[in-house]
Amino acid sequence: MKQTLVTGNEAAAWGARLARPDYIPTFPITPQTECIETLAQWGADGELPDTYFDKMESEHSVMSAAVGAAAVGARVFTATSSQGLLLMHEVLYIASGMRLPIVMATVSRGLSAPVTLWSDHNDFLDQRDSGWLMFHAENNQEVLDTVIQAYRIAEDPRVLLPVMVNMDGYVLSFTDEPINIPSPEMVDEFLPAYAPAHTIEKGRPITVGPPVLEDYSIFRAQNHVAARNAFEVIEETQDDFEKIFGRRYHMVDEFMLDDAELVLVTQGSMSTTAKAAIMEMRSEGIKVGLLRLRVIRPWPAGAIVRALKDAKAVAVIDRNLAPGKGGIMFPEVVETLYHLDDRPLVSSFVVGLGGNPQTEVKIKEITSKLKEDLVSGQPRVEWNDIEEM
Amino acid sequence: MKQTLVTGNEAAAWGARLARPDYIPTFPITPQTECIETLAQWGADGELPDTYFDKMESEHSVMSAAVGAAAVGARVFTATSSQGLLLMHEVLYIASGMRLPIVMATVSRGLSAPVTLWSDHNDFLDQRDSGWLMFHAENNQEVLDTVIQAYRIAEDPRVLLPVMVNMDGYVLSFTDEPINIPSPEMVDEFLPAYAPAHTIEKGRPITVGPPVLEDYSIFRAQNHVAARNAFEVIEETQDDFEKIFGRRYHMVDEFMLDDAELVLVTQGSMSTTAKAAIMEMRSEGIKVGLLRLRVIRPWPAGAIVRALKDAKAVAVIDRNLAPGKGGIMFPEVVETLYHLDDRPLVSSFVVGLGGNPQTEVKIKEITSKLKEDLVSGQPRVEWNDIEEM
Amino acid sequence: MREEELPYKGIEGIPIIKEPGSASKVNRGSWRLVRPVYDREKCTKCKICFTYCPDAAINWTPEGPEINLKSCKGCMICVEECPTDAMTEEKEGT
Amino acid sequence: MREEELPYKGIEGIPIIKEPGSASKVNRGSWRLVRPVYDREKCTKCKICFTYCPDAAINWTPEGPEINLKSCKGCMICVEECPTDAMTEEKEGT
Amino acid sequence: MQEFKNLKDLPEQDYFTGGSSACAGCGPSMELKLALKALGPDTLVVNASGCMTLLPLYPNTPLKVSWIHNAIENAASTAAGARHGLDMLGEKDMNVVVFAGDGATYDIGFASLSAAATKNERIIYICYNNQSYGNTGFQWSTATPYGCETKTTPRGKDNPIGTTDVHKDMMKIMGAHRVYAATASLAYPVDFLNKLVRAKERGGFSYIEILGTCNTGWNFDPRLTVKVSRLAVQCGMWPLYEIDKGLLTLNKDFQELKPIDEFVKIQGRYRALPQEGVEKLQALINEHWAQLKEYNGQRYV
Amino acid sequence: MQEFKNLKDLPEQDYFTGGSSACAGCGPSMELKLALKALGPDTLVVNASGCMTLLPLYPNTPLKVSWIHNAIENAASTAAGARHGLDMLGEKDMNVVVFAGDGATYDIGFASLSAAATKNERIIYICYNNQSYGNTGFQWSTATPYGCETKTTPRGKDNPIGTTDVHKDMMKIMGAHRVYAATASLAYPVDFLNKLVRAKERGGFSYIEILGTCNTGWNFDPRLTVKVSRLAVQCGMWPLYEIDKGLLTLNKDFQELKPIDEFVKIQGRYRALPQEGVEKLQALINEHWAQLKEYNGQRYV
Amino acid sequence: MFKIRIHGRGGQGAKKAAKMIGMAAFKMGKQVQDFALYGAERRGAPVMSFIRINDAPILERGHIDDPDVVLVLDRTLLDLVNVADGLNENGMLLVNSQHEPILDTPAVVKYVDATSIALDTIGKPIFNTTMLGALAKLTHIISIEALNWAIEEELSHYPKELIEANKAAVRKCYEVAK
Amino acid sequence: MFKIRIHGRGGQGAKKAAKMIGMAAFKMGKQVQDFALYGAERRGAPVMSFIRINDAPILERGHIDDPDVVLVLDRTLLDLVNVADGLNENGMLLVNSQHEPILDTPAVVKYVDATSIALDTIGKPIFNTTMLGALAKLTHIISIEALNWAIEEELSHYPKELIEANKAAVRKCYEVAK
Ligand SMILES: Cc1ncc(C[n+]2csc(CCOP(=O)(O)OP(=O)(O)O)c2C)c(N)n1
Ligand SMILES: Cc1ncc(C[n+]2csc(CCOP(=O)(O)OP(=O)(O)O)c2C)c(N)n1
Ligand code: SF4
Ligand code: SF4
Ligand code: SF4
Ligand code: SF4
Ligand code: SF4
Ligand code: SF4
Ligand SMILES: [Mg+2]
Ligand SMILES: [Mg+2]
Repeated sequence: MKQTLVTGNEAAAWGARLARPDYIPTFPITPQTECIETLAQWGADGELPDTYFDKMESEHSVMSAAVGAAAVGARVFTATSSQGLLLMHEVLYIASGMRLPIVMATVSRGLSAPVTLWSDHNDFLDQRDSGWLMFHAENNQEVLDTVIQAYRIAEDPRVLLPVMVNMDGYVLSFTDEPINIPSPEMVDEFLPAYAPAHTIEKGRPITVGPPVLEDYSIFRAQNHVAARNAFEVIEETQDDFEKIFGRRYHMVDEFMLDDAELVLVTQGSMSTTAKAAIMEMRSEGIKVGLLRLRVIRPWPAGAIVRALKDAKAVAVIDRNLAPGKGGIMFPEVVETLYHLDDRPLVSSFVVGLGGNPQTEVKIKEITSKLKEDLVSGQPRVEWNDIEEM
Repeated sequence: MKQTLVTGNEAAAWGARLARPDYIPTFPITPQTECIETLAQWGADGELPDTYFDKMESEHSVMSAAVGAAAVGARVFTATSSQGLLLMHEVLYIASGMRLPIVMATVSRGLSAPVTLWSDHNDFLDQRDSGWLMFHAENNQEVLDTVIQAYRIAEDPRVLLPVMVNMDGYVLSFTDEPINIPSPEMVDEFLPAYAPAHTIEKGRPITVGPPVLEDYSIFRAQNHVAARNAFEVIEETQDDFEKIFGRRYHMVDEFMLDDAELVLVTQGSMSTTAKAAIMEMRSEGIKVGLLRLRVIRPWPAGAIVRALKDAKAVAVIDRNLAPGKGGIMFPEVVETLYHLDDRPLVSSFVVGLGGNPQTEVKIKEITSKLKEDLVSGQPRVEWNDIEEM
Repeated sequence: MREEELPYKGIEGIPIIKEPGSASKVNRGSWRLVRPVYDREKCTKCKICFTYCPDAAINWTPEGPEINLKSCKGCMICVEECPTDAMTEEKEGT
Repeated sequence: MREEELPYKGIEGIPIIKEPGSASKVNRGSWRLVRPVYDREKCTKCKICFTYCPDAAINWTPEGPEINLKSCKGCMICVEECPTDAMTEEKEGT
Repeated sequence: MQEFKNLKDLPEQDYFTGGSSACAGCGPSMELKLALKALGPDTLVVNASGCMTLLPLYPNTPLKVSWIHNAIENAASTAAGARHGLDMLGEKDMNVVVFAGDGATYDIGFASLSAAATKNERIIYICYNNQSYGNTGFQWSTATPYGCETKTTPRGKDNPIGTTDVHKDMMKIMGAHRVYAATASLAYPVDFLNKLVRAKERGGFSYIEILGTCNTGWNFDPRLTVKVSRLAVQCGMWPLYEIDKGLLTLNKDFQELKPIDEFVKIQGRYRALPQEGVEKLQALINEHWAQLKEYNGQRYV
Repeated sequence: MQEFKNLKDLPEQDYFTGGSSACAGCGPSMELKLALKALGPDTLVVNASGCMTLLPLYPNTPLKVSWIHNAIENAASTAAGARHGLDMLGEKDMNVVVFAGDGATYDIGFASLSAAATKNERIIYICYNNQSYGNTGFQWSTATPYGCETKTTPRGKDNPIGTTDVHKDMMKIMGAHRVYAATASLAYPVDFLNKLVRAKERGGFSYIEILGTCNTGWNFDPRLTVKVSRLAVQCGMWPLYEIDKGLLTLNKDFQELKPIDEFVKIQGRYRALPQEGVEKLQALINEHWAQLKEYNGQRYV
Repeated sequence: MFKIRIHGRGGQGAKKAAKMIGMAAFKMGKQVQDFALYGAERRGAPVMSFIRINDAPILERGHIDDPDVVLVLDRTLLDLVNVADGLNENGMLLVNSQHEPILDTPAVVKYVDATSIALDTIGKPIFNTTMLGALAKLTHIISIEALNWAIEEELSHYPKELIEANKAAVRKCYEVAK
Repeated sequence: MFKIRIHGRGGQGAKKAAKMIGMAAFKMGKQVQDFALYGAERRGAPVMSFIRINDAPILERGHIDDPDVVLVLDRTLLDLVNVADGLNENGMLLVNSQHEPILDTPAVVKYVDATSIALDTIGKPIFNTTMLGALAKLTHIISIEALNWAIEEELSHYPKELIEANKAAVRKCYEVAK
């Protein structure tokens, strides 16, 4: 295991390299491009002997080619971001509907119009109906680890679904952090060679992607059941992962929740800052904790209920927006708590759109607003970054 | 006012014709195609003298051309469905981000893979983060009326957002129903000529769609505020509409809710069948009512709370699925009720994927299951169409 | 079915078709309003009908063409193209 | 800001730019490490520098070129292309 | 692989069965059947959404080769991915063949096609051109010829012609991509199959466009499918030629073309086309034919 | 509108100011500035995402004409919509001009471009070709020439050449669309502006491709932008020609081309290209040049 | 509510027939709904269309499983499709046929040779409209006048002679049906 | 936690410098984080990069508003950018300059002529690495050995001579800094 300073983009590239994919179709887009550039350089240097690195003419074609390759039985990796993710949107549903275990790193960036290059989570969360499994990493180590885990989970016969591994643009994608880069041998031990459920080969003709009539809802239900099977597979994967690498991840990441009255629900890299703020607030005697949503699909309702059931007030911090509605994760978290007898008050905080930085100060602000809400008994919807407009 | 037997597709075409758009870019897709064919025939017959009917090479280009035309100040109509809607997905965000009051009829059809031609609501609901206003019609009259209303709402200076008007494929799109086709004069009275907020013309150069840095979140917030302004505008629009046409629509459609203990929450054409079933069940003494979600964006939380606050149990009937999560509207409805002191039990029913018909029998089944839940105090998640698999 | 009861069907739950040519079992003869009738006497075994049948409803045998009426949709291309009138048209039903 | 307090800004809330050429106010001279210096004596008013300045930092006047140092990024194209050495290079700052 | 000499020489084995839900007398179905004779069992067909997508209908398929349907706009990139996947998995001998309609090819999928051709991916791309969006019920595509009526270019009081645009010259455009490009017709199956053989031998990307004679959309009696196809060639509406590295070969020459009227009058889609329309159509054909004759054997593009 | 005779004859008015965030010495910026001289104030520029998208940066813009940026893949269809919108609103005299990079044009937006050209929409499409995805930091596009290094075609132990593909022959492909197609260079501004004048006069769709000399991506001193551009023409790497209805006119002929080495050696993107690579590049250029010479004044496509 | 199901084959105009019934009933002041099953309307393929007719607004949607009347446009379908499905003893099955069809159904079975009438009257086998004459006569759910109006509306793009011929065929069929 | 902010211009390698500091500190067993602001790194445009160095894992993210040390790679920036922003009296400002910069800041101001050293030693104005010698000397947050290692790693794709020249320049700068 090698400790190195790498960016989130490089961490994703390392994850891919160690998984030895057969095929990597690519298209550049900020802030993801560095990931595929890293792979391209490795390819030119002969470091990816088992992989065909392909340059496509659009992200739509990237995902189309990924589907083509995965359908014949190849292990596939790709990466994209923002407009690119939206451009391939249609094909994402096809990849999952065909149950192809493609792994894709996504690097979150706000959506046009207007154009921004900075990060929020709208692009990633826009895919939450697509049938893909969705992981959101907090730091570069988790990016690499999750890419490797993603193949195990995706290719498990109980699952057979594509997986997205998200990292925040800039804050992770362009930030160097020291991480462990596992040895190829250890990864080979953890991640077996891909044994596809079906392949296209000589002598065994099959048809992939036919239209269906009455059976449509059955296939959709199977996509759903497969995604729910992932709960079990994700847990098992952690066991093996921990055995080999000594690290472990969870469906949700719980931080100082034990006696927490106030809980912040976060996603992605801002969780790190929030943890720092929480440690400080704890030292001031504030009983605050954090729940980070690591797995978005399948939706870990059980884990969330367990983590939040004793909280008095919860702040769902959404770095995203559904205009005309509000923060996207808010309804899902709230719904999950709905039938609790003693449910917490839940306030909604919309923050960090288009890269607005989430500092410790802002996290503390949110916490004290949540405390106010607890006192007043009135939940709020707060645009926490906007002070005047 | 002319009473005629028309399909949902023709009703949408009539709505468009009466709104006199400047530009209609099109691409065929089942079950929408009949709508644009109707417009094409009218064009060839000289019935659309003020309109340029355009044939594009993809839905992505349809929406791109719509943005181009709307950005210069033209009134634009188009229609699509399913894969076409997903293919233009990226550009939908751009249309709303640019605040262009385009009106689009969508004809719901299930998504690939596997391919189906039949209807469910996944395609339409997939757009719920896109910044568009979203209406879902129950019948052909409502389709026509809503298209006309959509222009009023979209073009209001308080709103300036694009609007989607959805109808269910087949069940509406291909079904003839008798509807009132308003006279052009009446529509002209209701719908003033379009006065765009900005145009592109000689002598007043402007830049549309520039990148932004810090101000990104402000523009996003404005998209949200504009969508919320639509509450007021929609209500006002109904007043005028009723004055001229004698009909009125609401944010949500309430049916036999007054003393209802059990409430079914539905969308689209199945609501009609559900109403029939409810009338029968009422005659058997069952206190059941229905809430139809007509406006999806902006999300009419207030109206929903008002309608459901006295219910004892609610069944959210989702004709859609987010695999790994469940019915899509369920969390939104539940969240809306969360802070009620005396909140109803809410069960989730996933039905009608890929066109599975929703008969009165099935609606009654759902109701009796809901009743069971009320008794047991245990909410359920039920795949109501699937009996064995 | 309650969600928790939905079974997982493994590969059977994936929308692929594993049996090549299974559609040959489908009775498309039901679409036919007219049927081709073969007259071995007149046939020169030129293979024209075999080549042009769009539904592969004509098999080639050492004895010449063999019409599979389950697949034949009655397009009458074989009748139209047969140079020797060895294929002729007949109405289905009455 | 609480959601209910968010104001509606009308057309100001739409991402368009209504002032043409407003970027001319931006000081891109700050990017410059070297600057062009003009010598009227040597100038033949051939318009080459004017044509080729990628940032329109050279205005044309009846007296010849006029460099706008606010827009000039110091690319030195004008210096390179001037046929008479009427444009020369000088280091910015020290 | 040897080229075929005549009809009797064509492989007897079919990798296509009956039982599909395509229309009776469907040209494109026949074309796929024929193509698979030349391509053989070790073939993966990549289909773009269109009429042919309904050949397999779960749980049945008329295909005895492998098949992937992804979407309408991405057959070429799906095929490229499949090609590289197969190559990496050691299945280099499998043919990867696109079978896509004109709408998928000329219009919505053209960026994907052009990129695969530019990169010279080892794919045979067959466009069955029924001159319309057939599956959605016969709407205009950029392959629709002048003067015919479609659902989105109907005749009407203000437009007696129907389609007033001239169709895209796809062969020239693909020829400009430096690949092997050829036209074919179901009425000339030996020529068609030999072009497939050539494409396969040649390696790299090839583009073969076959007139997808469609009795339903064009509105004629299905029995005439072969006749209409042959007439298209004989009238010069669908000349048979190939372009390789820019060089043109006219595969089927005629001293004199049949008048387009013969082709037009037997199809409903041209019904009520006024005389001036027929003349313009004839002029367009003459011009194209003259160019092909002039450049036969020479650099064409 | 009259054609221009020489540099002094060019309009003095600019519709482009300084203050953008483009690199110092940026070729495409200069090209837009020049184009607007010919096009004048009543112009709508439709931009595809790329380097030029950052010219306006809210709340400032260097443009004195109207501008729409939609996305990367849809400039042509956005322009088509804008064109029809303007026409319907009575603004028929506005020019609608696309200004898009090579990635947007050759690759991701090519279906949209091809359709607009096929339909002969009244648009002038200018592709500024910097031979890469510039804005994302110089990755390969199908316009990237053989032998140069990009971030996705880097040199390395297994690949000393960098870009091994030959770029797409876009001019030939657009010529096959029956539109007016021309190349241009910033080093020949009179030629460039006259082509715009011709395009405008001609009506319908025109395609003008200008070498988007990019000191940042190509890695040379920005002062050399004009020199490098001129050298590209003189070496035959970027010949100036036009195709109208298939007819070729070579606008700038040379008795002898300068060796490509002169072009190669002053740019970092060719650094470390082995001699064999330079030779192959020279051969490719020679072949293309010979074809242009041969067909000058004749039907080319 | 009165429910009609039509069985035909792709290309025989089952959809058009449903629309005309709907229009005629609508003209008579009824609430109506009509639609066809899409998806497999290839020429020759068995297809269905549906009409609901009511005094009050129609709240039912979708397929009709319990029709009052079934119209069969092509008698060869009788061997392929269970056309009588869902019909009870109050129902009626009306078949386009030259001779009496023998069917296992509690419903009344009627037949009319609409093809011959159409060929005689219109000169083309336009039996989908023709048959509606028999429907009018045997059910009274639509009147012949309303039917004529529906034909005029629906065929308004066609030559006057064709419209008149259709009307004549419908009348003829009305007369012979029993 | 020790925080460093670097001011430079697009093309001067502020990002690379940050990475090298990070690597050196990392080599010394520290937790580190480094990143550059993207978006406007056109040649000549003012840019920034950032390094955090700590013993414990670093939980802070984003811009550094309260640096301990600010490095200025190009003294012409002093007139354009408030490079001293957020520096307090414990902080240090280190400028690449031939003469002492006069700045309104409570922090200690140091300067070193890294450009000349680089030109002398490497033959090219590679002052971004060169300057790190001064940083090592004046802060001790990174050692010269760790720095050498970082240079070797980061420049491993370049010729050996270049690496050695860089190391020499760093050492020279280390020696002259005070
Ligand atoms: C993105 C998208 N848009 C539209 C459709 C609808 N659609 C399905 S098939 C088809 C027609 C395709 O035409 P063509 O490629 O010529 O094939 P044909 O149907 O003629 O066989 C269309 C438009 C679709 N499936 N996907
Ligand atoms: C759908 C989508 N994919 C990727 C991008 C990222 N992107 C922005 S600009 C650009 C490069 C465009 O290259 P080109 O058209 O040649 O213009 P240049 O940047 O060279 O000026 C890319 C890939 C995007 N904006 N949208
Ligand atoms: S076409 Fe006629 S002659 Fe030829 S093989 Fe067939 S039946 Fe025999
Ligand atoms: S009628 Fe048509 S389908 Fe039947 S055998 Fe002949 S050619 Fe084949
Ligand atoms: S290029 Fe030189 S000579 Fe010509 S106008 Fe400019 S400064 Fe004068
Ligand atoms: S140096 Fe460059 S930007 Fe400055 S005036 Fe000269 S050409 Fe223009
Ligand atoms: S519509 Fe035409 S192409 Fe499509 S299946 Fe029918 S005959 Fe074949
Ligand atoms: S990278 Fe090249 S094209 Fe882009 S702004 Fe800089 S010089 Fe211009
Ligand atoms: Mg077609
Ligand atoms: Mg470019």
